[in-house]
Amino acid sequence: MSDAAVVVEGTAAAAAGMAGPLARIYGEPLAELPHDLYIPPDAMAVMLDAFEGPLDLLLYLIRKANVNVLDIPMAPLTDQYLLYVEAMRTRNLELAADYLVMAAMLIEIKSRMLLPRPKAPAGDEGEDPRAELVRRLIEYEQMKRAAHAINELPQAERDFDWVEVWVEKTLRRRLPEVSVADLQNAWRGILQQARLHTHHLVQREELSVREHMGVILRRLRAAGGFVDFVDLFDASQGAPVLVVHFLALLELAREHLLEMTQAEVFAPIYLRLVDVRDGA
Amino acid sequence: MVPDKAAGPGLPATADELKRVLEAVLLSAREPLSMLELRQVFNDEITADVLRPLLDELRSEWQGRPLELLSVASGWRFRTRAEFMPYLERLHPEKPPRYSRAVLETLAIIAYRQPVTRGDIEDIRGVTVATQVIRVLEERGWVDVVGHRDTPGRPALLATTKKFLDDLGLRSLAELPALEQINPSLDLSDAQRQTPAAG
Amino acid sequence: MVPDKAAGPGLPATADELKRVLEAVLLSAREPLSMLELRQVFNDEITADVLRPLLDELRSEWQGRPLELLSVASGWRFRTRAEFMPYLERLHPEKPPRYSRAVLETLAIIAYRQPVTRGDIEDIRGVTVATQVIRVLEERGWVDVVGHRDTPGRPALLATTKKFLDDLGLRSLAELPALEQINPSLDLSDAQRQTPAAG
Repeated sequence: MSDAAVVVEGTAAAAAGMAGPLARIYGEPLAELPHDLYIPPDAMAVMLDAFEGPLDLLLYLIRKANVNVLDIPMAPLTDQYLLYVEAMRTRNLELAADYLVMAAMLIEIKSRMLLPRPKAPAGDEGEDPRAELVRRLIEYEQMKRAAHAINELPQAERDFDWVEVWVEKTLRRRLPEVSVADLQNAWRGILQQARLHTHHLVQREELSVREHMGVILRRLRAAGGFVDFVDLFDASQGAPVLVVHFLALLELAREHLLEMTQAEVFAPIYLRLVDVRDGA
Repeated sequence: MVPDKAAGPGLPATADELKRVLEAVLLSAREPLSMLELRQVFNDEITADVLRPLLDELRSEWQGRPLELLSVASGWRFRTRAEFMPYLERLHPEKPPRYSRAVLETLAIIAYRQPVTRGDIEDIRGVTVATQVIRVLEERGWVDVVGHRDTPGRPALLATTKKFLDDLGLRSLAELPALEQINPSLDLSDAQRQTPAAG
Repeated sequence: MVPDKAAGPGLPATADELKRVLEAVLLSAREPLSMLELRQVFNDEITADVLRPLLDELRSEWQGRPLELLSVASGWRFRTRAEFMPYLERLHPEKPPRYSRAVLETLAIIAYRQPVTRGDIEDIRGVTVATQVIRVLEERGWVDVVGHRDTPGRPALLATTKKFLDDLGLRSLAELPALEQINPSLDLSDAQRQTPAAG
């Protein structure tokens, strides 16, 4: 801590409408309040609303007087602070307990400053009674500035909007998905309902035939319901396919879904859709 | 162009600046913006006659890009193009819709017993089959009419299509799982070889 | 190979197509999208190493345009540039939240000293902290209770949320403005400039 006298300059005097005298305050008690710490009572009510609490008020008084936080002149500061608190009381402002607690703390520090400081053993200076107050003032000021810095950052809704372009869900109609297992389950459901699950049979072969039945019917329809038997078979598909295809043909005939006609032996065999026969 | 925060911005000086403001406003709006609201953005100092061609230009600028600028009943708005929906859906997977039991059972019967008439399906299910049920399957392209049975009324014969196989990832009907036989009398192919299942 | 229906579309073939999908998804997302979610858009078949440079390219492409692609705590998201806010505000009848000094100082203490109890905040500020002040921050989703200190009364420990970082355009707390070293004898004009407006 510096032993040099602190010069309190009246830089803020203009705001208070006062001439700014220089005041030597360190080391000797002040006879009267420095003018630069003085705020006209009319302005006080407005100002007190602007303070966030005793630390904020103290910081204001200190900064206004341009004194070193590390070497606060306790007597004038305390006097000024008490003047505010007293003014608040007389104006029936609701006096926050926080301000009173701080007043007590300031008075205590001020009185300890008057006592000789106990020497620390290692030759260090003894603990300054103001140390805790200074620590709190510095920490508070740091947070005050951090709050200001945070407030300066671009903030959603205040300084920018998030972009969220409209998505029209109905643009893509989602169709139900069906799996093979769904079909199997559906079939089981039918069975259960019919209570007909008497025996279990594998029907792979039959399904192939049924698939080819559909293929043949489609071919016939595409050809206008009338097709030459040999045109129905594609030898390149291999014997198993040809056999299934032929079985499908017989099955269709058996189910009267098509007719096979042959004018005479060895003449071409024609297949005809029965439902086209009548010109449907 | 850094407008004064307190006084509000002046008007953009050029048509391009106007367009950029329109773009910013439309991209961040949660609702379609009417011409009235768009004019409000410029303190009603720009007329609709000036803004309209700019909106058209903006729409052209976005051609071929992931969004499209639309003029809908309540105003103008950007919309994500349909082709990107599948990607978006992966972020918010929704339960896929399901077909009703009636549709699934009808489809199963057509798949396993084709070609069948609606009457066949009703016989097997034991209930009337609503026209709507078959229409759903036809519209999906999974089922079509392959002929008519030569019985009174000449009912349509239904079968599954190639699309049905494709959509279910099957190469042929033979890949459908074997199933339990239902009833010999309903089996239209009792001439077929039938092998009892091992288990 | 039969395409699996449930899997949706295949992967975009080119880097440019990938970028267009990223753009579409980011423009229409309701929240910032994390790298995990962005990968999910491509069925986890594109690595973060591929996507990251594409995101950077996308950000460059939007330079000088009304939106900017931002990387925040929860991921990537487009936002409007600050210069357009005055225009956007004309459409929002409701005023954006502006916080009082009490709220801002409380927020700063929670942000820089977290996790803290209400008592810690009161110690630093030297005044009682109104419940309302903390509620404002909680309702904005910027602050929440992350635990309780094991002292009498088990006071709640407050910390800032991901949304706080997102809304301030930050990726982590490390990106908060550095705490100022307090010069013990700053002059008055400086001190006044640093005082946030009371509100």
